[in-house]
Amino acid sequence: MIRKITYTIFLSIIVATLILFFVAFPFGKNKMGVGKYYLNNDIKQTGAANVVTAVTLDYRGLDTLGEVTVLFAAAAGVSILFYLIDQDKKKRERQVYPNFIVRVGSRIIFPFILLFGSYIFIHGHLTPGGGFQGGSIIASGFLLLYLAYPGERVNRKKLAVTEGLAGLTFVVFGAIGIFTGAHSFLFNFFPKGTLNMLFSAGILPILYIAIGFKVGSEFAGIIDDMMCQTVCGGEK
Amino acid sequence: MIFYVGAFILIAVGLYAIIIKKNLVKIIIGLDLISSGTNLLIVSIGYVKGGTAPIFSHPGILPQMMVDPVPQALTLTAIVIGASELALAAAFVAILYKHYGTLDIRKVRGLKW
Amino acid sequence: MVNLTNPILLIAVPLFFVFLAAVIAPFSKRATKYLPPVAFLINLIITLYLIPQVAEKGVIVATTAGIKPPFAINIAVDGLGLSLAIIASLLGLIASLYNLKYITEEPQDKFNMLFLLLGTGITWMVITGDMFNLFVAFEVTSISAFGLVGFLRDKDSIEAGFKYLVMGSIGASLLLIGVVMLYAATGTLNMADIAEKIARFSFRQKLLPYSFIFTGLGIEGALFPLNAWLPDAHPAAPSSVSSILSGIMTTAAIYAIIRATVTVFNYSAITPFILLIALLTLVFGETSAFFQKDIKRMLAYSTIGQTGFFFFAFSLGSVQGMQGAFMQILNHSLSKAMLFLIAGAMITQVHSRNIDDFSGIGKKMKISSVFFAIGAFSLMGLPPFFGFWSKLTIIFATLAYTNFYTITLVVILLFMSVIEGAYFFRVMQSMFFGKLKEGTEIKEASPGLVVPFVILGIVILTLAIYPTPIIAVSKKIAVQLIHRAVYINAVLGGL
Amino acid sequence: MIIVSWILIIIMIVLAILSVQFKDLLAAVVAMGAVSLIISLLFLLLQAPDVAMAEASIGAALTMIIYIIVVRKTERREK
Amino acid sequence: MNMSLMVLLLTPFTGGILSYLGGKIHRSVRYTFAILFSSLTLVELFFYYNKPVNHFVLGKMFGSVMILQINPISWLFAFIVTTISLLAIIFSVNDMEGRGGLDFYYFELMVVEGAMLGITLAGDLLTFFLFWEIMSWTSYLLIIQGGNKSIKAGYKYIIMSIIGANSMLIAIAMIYGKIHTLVFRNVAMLLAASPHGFDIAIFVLFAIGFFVEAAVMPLHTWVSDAYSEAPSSVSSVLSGVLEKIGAYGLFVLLYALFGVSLLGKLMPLRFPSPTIMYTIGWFAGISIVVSTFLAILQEDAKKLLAYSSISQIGYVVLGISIGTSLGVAGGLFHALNHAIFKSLLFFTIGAVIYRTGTRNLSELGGLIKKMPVTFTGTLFGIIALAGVPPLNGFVSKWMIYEALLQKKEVFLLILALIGSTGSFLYVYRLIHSTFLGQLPEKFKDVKEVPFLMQIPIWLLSLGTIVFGIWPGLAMNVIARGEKFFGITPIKYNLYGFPGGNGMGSLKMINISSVFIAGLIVAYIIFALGAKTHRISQYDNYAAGQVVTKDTKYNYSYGFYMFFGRVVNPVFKWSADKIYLAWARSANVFGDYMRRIYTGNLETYSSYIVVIISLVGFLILLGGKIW
Repeated sequence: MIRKITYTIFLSIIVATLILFFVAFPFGKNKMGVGKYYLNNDIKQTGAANVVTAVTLDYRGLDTLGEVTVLFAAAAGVSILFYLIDQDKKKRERQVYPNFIVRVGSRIIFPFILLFGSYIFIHGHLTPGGGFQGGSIIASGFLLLYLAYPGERVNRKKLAVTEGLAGLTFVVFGAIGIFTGAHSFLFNFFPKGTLNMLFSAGILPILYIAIGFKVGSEFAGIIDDMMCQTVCGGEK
Repeated sequence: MIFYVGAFILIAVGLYAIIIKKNLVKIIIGLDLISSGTNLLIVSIGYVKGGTAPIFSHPGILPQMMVDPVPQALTLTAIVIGASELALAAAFVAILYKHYGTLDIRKVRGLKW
Repeated sequence: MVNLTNPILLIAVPLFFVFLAAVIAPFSKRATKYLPPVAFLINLIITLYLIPQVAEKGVIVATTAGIKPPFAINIAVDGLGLSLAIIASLLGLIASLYNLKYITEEPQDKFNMLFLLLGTGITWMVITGDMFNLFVAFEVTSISAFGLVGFLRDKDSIEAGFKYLVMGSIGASLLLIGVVMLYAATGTLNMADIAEKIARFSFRQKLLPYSFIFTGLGIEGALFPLNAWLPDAHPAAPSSVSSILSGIMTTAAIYAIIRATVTVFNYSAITPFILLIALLTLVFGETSAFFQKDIKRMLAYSTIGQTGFFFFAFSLGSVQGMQGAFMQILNHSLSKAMLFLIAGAMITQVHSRNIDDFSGIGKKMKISSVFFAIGAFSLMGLPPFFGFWSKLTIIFATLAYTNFYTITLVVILLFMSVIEGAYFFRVMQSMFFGKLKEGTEIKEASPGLVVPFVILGIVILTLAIYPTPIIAVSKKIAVQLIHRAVYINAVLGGL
Repeated sequence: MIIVSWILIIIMIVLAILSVQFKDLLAAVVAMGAVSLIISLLFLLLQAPDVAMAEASIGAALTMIIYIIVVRKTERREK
Repeated sequence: MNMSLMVLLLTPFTGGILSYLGGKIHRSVRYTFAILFSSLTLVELFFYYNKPVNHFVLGKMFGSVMILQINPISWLFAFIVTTISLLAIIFSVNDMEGRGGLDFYYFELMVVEGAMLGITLAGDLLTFFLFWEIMSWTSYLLIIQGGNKSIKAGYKYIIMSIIGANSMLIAIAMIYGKIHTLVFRNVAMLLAASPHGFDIAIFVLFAIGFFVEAAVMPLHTWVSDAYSEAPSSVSSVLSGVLEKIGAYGLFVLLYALFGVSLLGKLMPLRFPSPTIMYTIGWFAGISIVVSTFLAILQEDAKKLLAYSSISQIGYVVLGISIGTSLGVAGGLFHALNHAIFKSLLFFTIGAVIYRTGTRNLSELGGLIKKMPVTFTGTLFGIIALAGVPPLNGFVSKWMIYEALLQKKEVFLLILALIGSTGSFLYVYRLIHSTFLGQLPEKFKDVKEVPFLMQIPIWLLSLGTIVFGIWPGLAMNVIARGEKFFGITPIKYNLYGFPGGNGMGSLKMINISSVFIAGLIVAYIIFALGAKTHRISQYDNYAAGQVVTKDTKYNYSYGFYMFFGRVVNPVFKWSADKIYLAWARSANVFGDYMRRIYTGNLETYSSYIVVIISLVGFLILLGGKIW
């Protein structure tokens, strides 16, 4: 009991100091430094309507590359941990067969979910949304399939290949930036096109599509590992 | 100002959960609370009173009226990093349960000194 | 093609190989085994290419997205960063060669990918010039380290992995909060830009973001109260992984702290507080290493001790202190990585990690025990080896102004190095002069394991025989680091 | 805008404390999902649609799934 | 010409490496190389007989230049180092025959020789410390060659010598902190100019390091185990040379760094010589007396010799600390003599052990008939050790007594006299129980040692005679050395000392001629006297009672039991017990420290929160603190 009280006191001190720090930077005040630069010449430099996409992919593209590798590492880590974990077949889960409506309904809805997800990451640079959001929607589409058909498994070979190819496109497009024009990684060498048109903002849509596939396949991979009640090793 | 306070309290509750709670799942929930709190903090730093979303959906929108896009870009990355960290933590908990047969952190003390 | 040596390639090339491994993995698991060595070799070549440029220009700046630094992420490679990148790729190359024979457990393709990611993450952390990018690189390194620590999936490594994960992710969140507070205060994320803009804040206002960043990185950098996960995590990982973890990963986190303290915050006034933490790390690390029965756990504790040692040297604040810290970093990462590889080779023969089972193997495993002795002597700081010069510089730096405190500090330092000598000696004594247990046929480890650490041994010996150029280089690096203006102008110069 | 945000934040804090205190792990997980949902709403208030979508789809959907799978593989009740 | 100092220094190291590689080819190649190279160093040394070279730059490290130099005193100690190691290598050729790992053994022996040479040639503190550390490590490796009990002894030695080396390191760092260069001359200037407390601190720190090596009383505990457990050729190198390096260090400290005039300034209280020198004198005096008493009570031959070398080195330190030119010359000359007769004794006892396999005095006896050469060697050794006129021990002890008398330090003189009379006792004990008395059954077929082991014994006995009768040979080196270091050189001639200014004259030639004449007269009386016929030893002991061959009639166990009963109560507390107690408490402290890693996650994560809240608390109070 004393532990709880002491730690609540410590935590309240931390919260108090944090608030004290942020008093100097009030909530609504315009604290933009670098942000103003991005807002003013986003259209000129990247041609993307959605400034957030421009910042995530173009100005701070390396962060997103790092972020994608983090997700890749997490997927690899999870598949390591779940490798041969449920090898003992005798402990098979009692198979829960969802009723008829879920099985039929999921077969109908799944393509629409894929369509909606791909819409989001294709239009990443125009409307809010992008690779991450579209990819996770696709992953939840796969999830629906797991609920409907608990026995079947996603073909992990194809998932791994899409994952790898998407990552490769991202890195290759970035590396091309080094050899052309301004000798810097992720340089936007494609034509910018006109604002709010689908083929605008240079390589951003291509990168976001790659990220969309990658995030989608990775989260699907993670869920597949997690959900696998039956044999997990072997053919992966 | 309430956004900041809310974010800090979320972080504090997350830390509290990790330190006090004995159950492994509660510890992961604590982790998740800390990363959600941080995400809320990051975005609320970028808010400008009366600003609009930073998207040039139609020509009439002026850059001066927009909210700061940079924190939103950072939060995008932070959310996905938090989610992947969490997935790995969940995998560890599942395996720990398989080895130790319990979710109580006090029993998971094979290594010391 | 001048842009072939663009420092960005240090990140792009290994990532290319990682994703290539992901594509190849479903088809042939064996092929992924050979990708990490190739990637680390290319990295090593690139870093060696960069040396003349850094030597003459001081700091190389490479931009991303073709936009000048403060408005885009940039890579800033200075002397210290480049040498840590060289060490990281060298150790990565040697450990991945070691892996070819050493890793037999099943999901090898995933292991190779994560191993390569670990190496990339460390190189990334060491050369990036942007605070948020440092957080992302820190995250890449930690996540792949969590996965690798739990790779063996037995009772100990899972528990160690989980504790490491919880501590690591709390650290990452604290680092993120710190970076965001810096963003709220200064509006930018570029290190040099923050350094300029944060100068106008008072010491007290700068303290909170600094303490968040310091604690966040300190957890990974094995500082005193925050390093409780390390003695469990490093032994539980496979030996090649723990050689990278101990060798260069904690050093990369300490590098980030040094970068934050010196370049970003310009905090010379904070050093007495850091001095205390570094001293406690040294004391706790060395004394607890003295009582270990498990050889890898002993090496892990000695990593804590050594990290405390060179962090102490840095926190002296003087140029000579930083020079001593750099030389100690160099010495520690090379010899500690070699010691872990040798311990791994010995464990494969002796099938146990208990030091008493190692008695008498000096006669059977001649090469590995001789190189173990070399590594241990160099770590302890015996005269002919490089460790002696680094320890000497650090002691000279501490006693730059002799008063009562510095003498007690030096006495503690020396007493700790005596303890370190004692426990390494105990192992070597039982190894060389102990009686061999009957019935255990031990023969030298297979060449696949022996060749890598022999290469490391040769590097250490060349350092021992001819240390003067390295000492001169470390002096230049220390001067360049302490005078932070060089870094800031180089990055923002092109404004 | 102010009143809505006050209410949402207070609900969020209450839900967070509840999710830590619940004995039944599934209830705690659901409370955690609700917290992420409210955070995604708050992002909307803060004029950040991208992040709201990301938080909703990743934070609320996928993290919840992972939690539920973990609770299903381990125990339901705490202690 | 100045390149050859480097060549001189490198020959032992190259010799070591070559003998190690040679050993891989064939056994004999190994020690031929070793002997060849160590004799080469000896020959090279003679090039520098009286040509002091004082500036050969080795390299530039940390801004201070590393210099090799040679002055007469360092030439003297280099001479001791090379001769004794050469003889030790020759001796160990068949002494170490049985043991394995011999390549490494010869390598270490050569490296130790090289390191000690490096110390004597060092011109600045950095090279001095570098070779000092190498020496202590390689001698540790040499000690533990002697089997598993020697590992514990070696462990104790290395811990104590590290502590000594570290205290020296602190002193060097403090000096470097002040003037950023470590060459002896500038250091001496610094010490002359720096405040009082700084000098004392530097002096004490250096003294700790040298006392450990020179085995002066409080820090001597490692000596008895290390010398007795190590193989005999190693213990002769250790006692013959390692201790002298400690004494050389003390000499350098007192006369090169501080200089007599400066020491006078330090604490010119009412004592005759400066207080620091006086205290060292007393340390030396105590270690002479106590270790002589301990030596008397020993049962094990090598332990006896080990304690006797502690007391003899006490004489050397006493001589150096007197401060007058005669005293310093006496101390240095005694260092040379002690090196000669102590390694002679270790070689002869080593020969006895080589043949009989035991070093327990009570089991030995009557070897005079079986090993005549070793007997004569031991005879010369013990006569020199006890300080009997014709041999070299007498001259140096005489000089030390004379100097003490001149300085009118009566109590130190009394301690020295007790020490030398005590050495009579244990020296007689040594020769009596090994060579005289009844030959036990199991040593019936003991033969003399092979010729190669006899060479060192012959050479060293010759050395005792030569330096005994013609002390002038060593004196001119020592006198030039004293002039080099600014002490007024003593007046000497080939056979001893001319009289003058209150000092008796000493002409060794007439004393030894008188001694020899006496011998001849005694022999004549013995030969011409009544017809003597050989009586077997059994008759005169058993007085006609029928005694079988294997009854043992001369018991040498507890030879000085009566003396022991008097002295033993004093030795209840010994420095060793104190050190062990400290070691144990360090263990407990360390064991307590590691309890912090408790292994449960909450405490780990709570540390994080505690740190952040601590900082937060500081900030909240911030207004007041800053």
